[in-house]
Amino acid sequence: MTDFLSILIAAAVVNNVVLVQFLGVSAFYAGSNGLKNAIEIALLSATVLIVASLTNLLLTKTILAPLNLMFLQLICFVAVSGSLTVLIFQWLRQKFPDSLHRLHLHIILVGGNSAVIGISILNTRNGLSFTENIANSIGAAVGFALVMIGFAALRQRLDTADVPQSFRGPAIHLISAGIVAMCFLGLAGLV
Amino acid sequence: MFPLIDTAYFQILAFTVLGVGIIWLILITFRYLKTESNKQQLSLIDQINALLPQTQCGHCGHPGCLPYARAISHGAAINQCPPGGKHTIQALSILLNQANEPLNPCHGEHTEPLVAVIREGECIGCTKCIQACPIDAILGGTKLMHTVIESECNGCDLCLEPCPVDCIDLIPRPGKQLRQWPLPSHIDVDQHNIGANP
Amino acid sequence: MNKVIYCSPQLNGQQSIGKIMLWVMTACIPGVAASTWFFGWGTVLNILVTMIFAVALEALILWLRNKSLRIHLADNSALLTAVIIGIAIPPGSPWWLLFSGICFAIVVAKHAYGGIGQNPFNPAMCGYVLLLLTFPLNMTTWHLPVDTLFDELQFSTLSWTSFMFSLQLCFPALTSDDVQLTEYLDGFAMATPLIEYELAKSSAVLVALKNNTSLFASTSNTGWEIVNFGFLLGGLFLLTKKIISWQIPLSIIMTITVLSLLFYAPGSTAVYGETYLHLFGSATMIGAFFIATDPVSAATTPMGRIIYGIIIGVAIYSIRVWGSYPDSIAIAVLLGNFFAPLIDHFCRPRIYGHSTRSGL
Amino acid sequence: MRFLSLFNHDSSRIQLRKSSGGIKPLSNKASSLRSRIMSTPIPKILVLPLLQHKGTPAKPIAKSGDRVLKGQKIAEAADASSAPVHAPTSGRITGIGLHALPDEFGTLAACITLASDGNDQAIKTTFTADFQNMSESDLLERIRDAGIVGMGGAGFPTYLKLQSSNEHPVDFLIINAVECEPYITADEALIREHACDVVTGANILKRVTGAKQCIVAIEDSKIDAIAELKLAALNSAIQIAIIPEKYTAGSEKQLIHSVTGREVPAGKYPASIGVSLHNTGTAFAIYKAICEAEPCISRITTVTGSTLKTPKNFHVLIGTPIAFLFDLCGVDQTKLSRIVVGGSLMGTCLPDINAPIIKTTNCLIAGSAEEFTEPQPEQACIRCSFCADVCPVNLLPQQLYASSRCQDYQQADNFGLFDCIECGACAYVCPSHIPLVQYYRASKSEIEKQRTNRHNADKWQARFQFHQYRYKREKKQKLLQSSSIEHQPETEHNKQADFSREKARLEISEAVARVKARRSKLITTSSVATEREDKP
Repeated sequence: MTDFLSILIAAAVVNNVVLVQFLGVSAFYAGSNGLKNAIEIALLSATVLIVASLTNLLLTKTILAPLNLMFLQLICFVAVSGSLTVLIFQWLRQKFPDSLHRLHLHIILVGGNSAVIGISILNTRNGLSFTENIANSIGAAVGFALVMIGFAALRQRLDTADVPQSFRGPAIHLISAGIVAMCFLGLAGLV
Repeated sequence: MFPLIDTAYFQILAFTVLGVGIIWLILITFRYLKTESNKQQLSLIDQINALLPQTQCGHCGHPGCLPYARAISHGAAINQCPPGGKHTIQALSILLNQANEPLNPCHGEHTEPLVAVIREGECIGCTKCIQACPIDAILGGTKLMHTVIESECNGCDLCLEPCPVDCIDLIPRPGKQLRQWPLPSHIDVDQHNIGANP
Repeated sequence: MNKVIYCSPQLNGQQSIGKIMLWVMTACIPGVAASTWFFGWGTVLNILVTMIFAVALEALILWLRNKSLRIHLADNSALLTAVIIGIAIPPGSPWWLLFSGICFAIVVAKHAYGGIGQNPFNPAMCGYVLLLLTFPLNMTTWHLPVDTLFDELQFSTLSWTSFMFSLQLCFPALTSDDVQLTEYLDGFAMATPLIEYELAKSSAVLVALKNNTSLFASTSNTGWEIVNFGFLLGGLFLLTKKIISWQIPLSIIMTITVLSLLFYAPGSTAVYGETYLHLFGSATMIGAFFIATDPVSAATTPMGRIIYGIIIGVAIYSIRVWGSYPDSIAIAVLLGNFFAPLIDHFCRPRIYGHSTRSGL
Repeated sequence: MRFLSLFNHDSSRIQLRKSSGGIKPLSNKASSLRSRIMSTPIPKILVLPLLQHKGTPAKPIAKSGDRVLKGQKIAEAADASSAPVHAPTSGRITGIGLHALPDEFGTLAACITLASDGNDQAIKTTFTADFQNMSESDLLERIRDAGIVGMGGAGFPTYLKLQSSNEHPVDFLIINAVECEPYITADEALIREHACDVVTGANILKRVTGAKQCIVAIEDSKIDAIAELKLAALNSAIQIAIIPEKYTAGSEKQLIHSVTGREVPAGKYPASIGVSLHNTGTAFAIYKAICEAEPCISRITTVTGSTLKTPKNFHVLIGTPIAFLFDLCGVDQTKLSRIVVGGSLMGTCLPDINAPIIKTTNCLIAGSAEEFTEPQPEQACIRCSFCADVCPVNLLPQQLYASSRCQDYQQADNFGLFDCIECGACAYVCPSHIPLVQYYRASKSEIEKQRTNRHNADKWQARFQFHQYRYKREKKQKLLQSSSIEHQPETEHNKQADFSREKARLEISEAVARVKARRSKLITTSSVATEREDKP
């Protein structure tokens, strides 16, 4: 059990999807402009990330690997994660009909999140057992959501700062993300 | 002696705390989505319309505020509403995530709230302004003297043009404009004019 | 009658940022004195050099942003950043290391966000982490405490020659080429204020360390306890003067003690280290009282500060015990600063007359 | 304090709670307490503003030129939230005109100016003095008629407060003698010299509100006043709560929490939680109105400051110009740099020295340059949260400052901007010298303006929708009418309709011609007038 937890923490904090492996930075930046919708996008992309990487894992283990069609890997992953995103959105739209109408904007952010495909590919490459891969993807999802919500709150605070004109907007946000990435790099080797 | 972490008590305690924590997180997200969903969500057009000042004056080139809101939702420029002025444009730019440009002058200037006044002596009672007023703020019958209800009028100058005898003019809204404290004029610290010269 | 109308509080408590920063710097004196006593003039020299660089850079940027120098330099926040970086960087490190650290700290980590008060990250620690990642070797070369090293060189710690010795270390151009000073350094990479017993990870050294670290023994590398006591003294002084709030240092120290009690088994060869070693063997006291409580980058709500302290405490402990990087305070504080706005958003105190706290 | 422990029997039953925040500035109250309360000679001109409190201004009933006696009503209360104004001395009303009020903007408001004739002849009243057997409604009516308003600086009409406390049962009646703000000693001097009158006033209030418990709250640093109060309250059922000395211990919400443990819910009045809180000055005014049949025509005001030779408390007539009081105390004009109305932390600068004393002015400070130093330049906020520690209402002033600085008023409202009581404690302790209260006042007025705009917008939208509905309904009726007319033959009615339309058009053109003729005559006369103006 403890190695499941350690892999999860490693994926969430030590080699964090966004700040250390630099996957899904576009969804991370676009989604974090307000704390409220940052939380919404974080929840949605976390669920999509977990579900998509697990299905991709099943896909490779059962179909692609035995029939050594590994070269088809990328196309299948993109197809699977795209359709999954749409499926999850439809399901959510039925369950919470009027609250998520605004989220048709988010569908691109969550669907096109490169972390989804990145994690799926890493899962096949790093030779971990099936349960360890599950821990890895759950950890990556939790890490992505945590860092995104934290960064959204940080951005809210940066908007009230008297930043010099040339640094306003994305410049100062990416500098802060850089400093946080430097700090997450310091956590290397924790597990 | 072995480190506390290996003792059974600690591990049971740690896992219960972890389990409770995760369940609590899931409950919160569902409660959040539930409250979020039964909160009455206005359609995009209604949200834009709620931000407009509802003077129905037509300065923005559309016959009223709702048509202008519909046009904005289809991509019209958000800085065409003089009565709304800076605040409306800022609110719209936040809602629609667009740039916050200043009011474009060809639609008119943002002025202090105005109110229409009829010079009763010259009014001939032709009821043209009553039909033109979008919010029925003018009283009067045919061939009888008309007058504007000052509390209801929103100063939208639609009644000025149809009046054959031009006896309506727009004056700044009376009533005591209480002096208020302005924000300290210097946000940058270098000018030293502390406090506000009256 | 009155020329200018002033808004309502006509009186002012005559407190000012400059005074606060001066009090914090005076509180650093006991710690710095202890480290000069043990490690020679290195730290003091570091602080002086970084101060000069810091003030020069601050003046340059303020001039570039055409803000008045008289007001902003008077709040001597750049001096405080310089002091903290000077203490953190190993004594006897070359001047260009100091310059790049303070340059990143003042220019990017502070003024890119708009000057004092608006930087979400502690500038000193940003500079330190940058140096740690780019110059790992220089940041971990410390020379032995004074008596063992300087016995061979036959001069006492506080003498003028040891000052010249540190000066030459800092500015290599000054040394006459026949004396190679650096070889005195390489061989003695020992425990450092911010490197815990990282390099002495093997249990043998740990045991050796264990039996000769009597509380006030001044032999070998026990100097760090006295330095830490110095900073603890300074920190308590700041608490009594109400310049820093009690929540952050208390929660950091409590988390570290709880974690170290949890994991440490006396006598076993696991490398967790006992609470005393964690609290006084490394730079926890500087971190808890001087670095984490920097008001600008820390959380501001009282409840938020406790959670901020817990996050930093957990990060310090986990980097020390399992992490590969020797340093822990700088990275932990930056992690805490990253989550500070999020904590502040959710830990608002209950306002008088309101039933619940306003959340999202 | 040992001397007090002897009498400490009855305050033990009140269990004081610790109140959060608050600062301990230098009180410098000693200078104005050296001498007793002095009643001022009658000034030549008295200026009585019609609006001296929160609410609507009064309607004048006396015309300029009338002779009025002392205590005669010269302005009637316009509605429930207004208070009548009485003539403080006998004399002749010289006019009703615009005059500067004692606030920071010197706003001009309608005031009655009274030239006193010096013989101070009082009006005869047929009013009996003992309040024991008077019914509550008579007492209430008498208080309303005397025009009594809250004397603590807030200036809320007392009649309105007492009326709203009739709907809810009142458990605690608190008389606020805490007076925690530096420089102000009006209430302390009042209790020192008129303790029994204040106690009888409190008893009257107790009868009017029907409160179960009546508590007089006073600061522990006012030792003589406490001793005096204990002697006066020995035989009556009034308890004395001794509050530890701290600024904002005397603010309404803070005092209610520390004495009764209840919190006034945000946006509501204390009456809703069964507490009625009144200032000692109000209790004294109620005593005078009921027992001495003298309406609210004078009050106790502290006149202090380092530039005055003899600072003291005055029993001053309402409407006395401030310059008159300063001359009484011997002001040294050269050193005078700032005049402050109200205490030094919540008080406001005064632009115009001959503004009058009104019912809510409790203190005047003639400050020198050393006393009120020039504020240092404002620096950036370093989020040190000294201000959050001292905020009595437990707000986060640094977050309020950040959101009101970048004019994000929605966020400021979220952080509870409208719970701020503008006590100035945060601006006092701020190491960056940020004028925080000015930021909050500016944001509050801005939010207020946006709220009225929103209210108007909703109102106009509703009217517009009804206009469209009415327009459709009329068109439908016309259709019904015209369809019912179709199957009738061409009746007289239709011809009649065409003829009347013709007649209407004719009349319109005549009227237009008539108006143009008059307009052209008007223009010629006005152009003559404008020429005359251009010449000089």
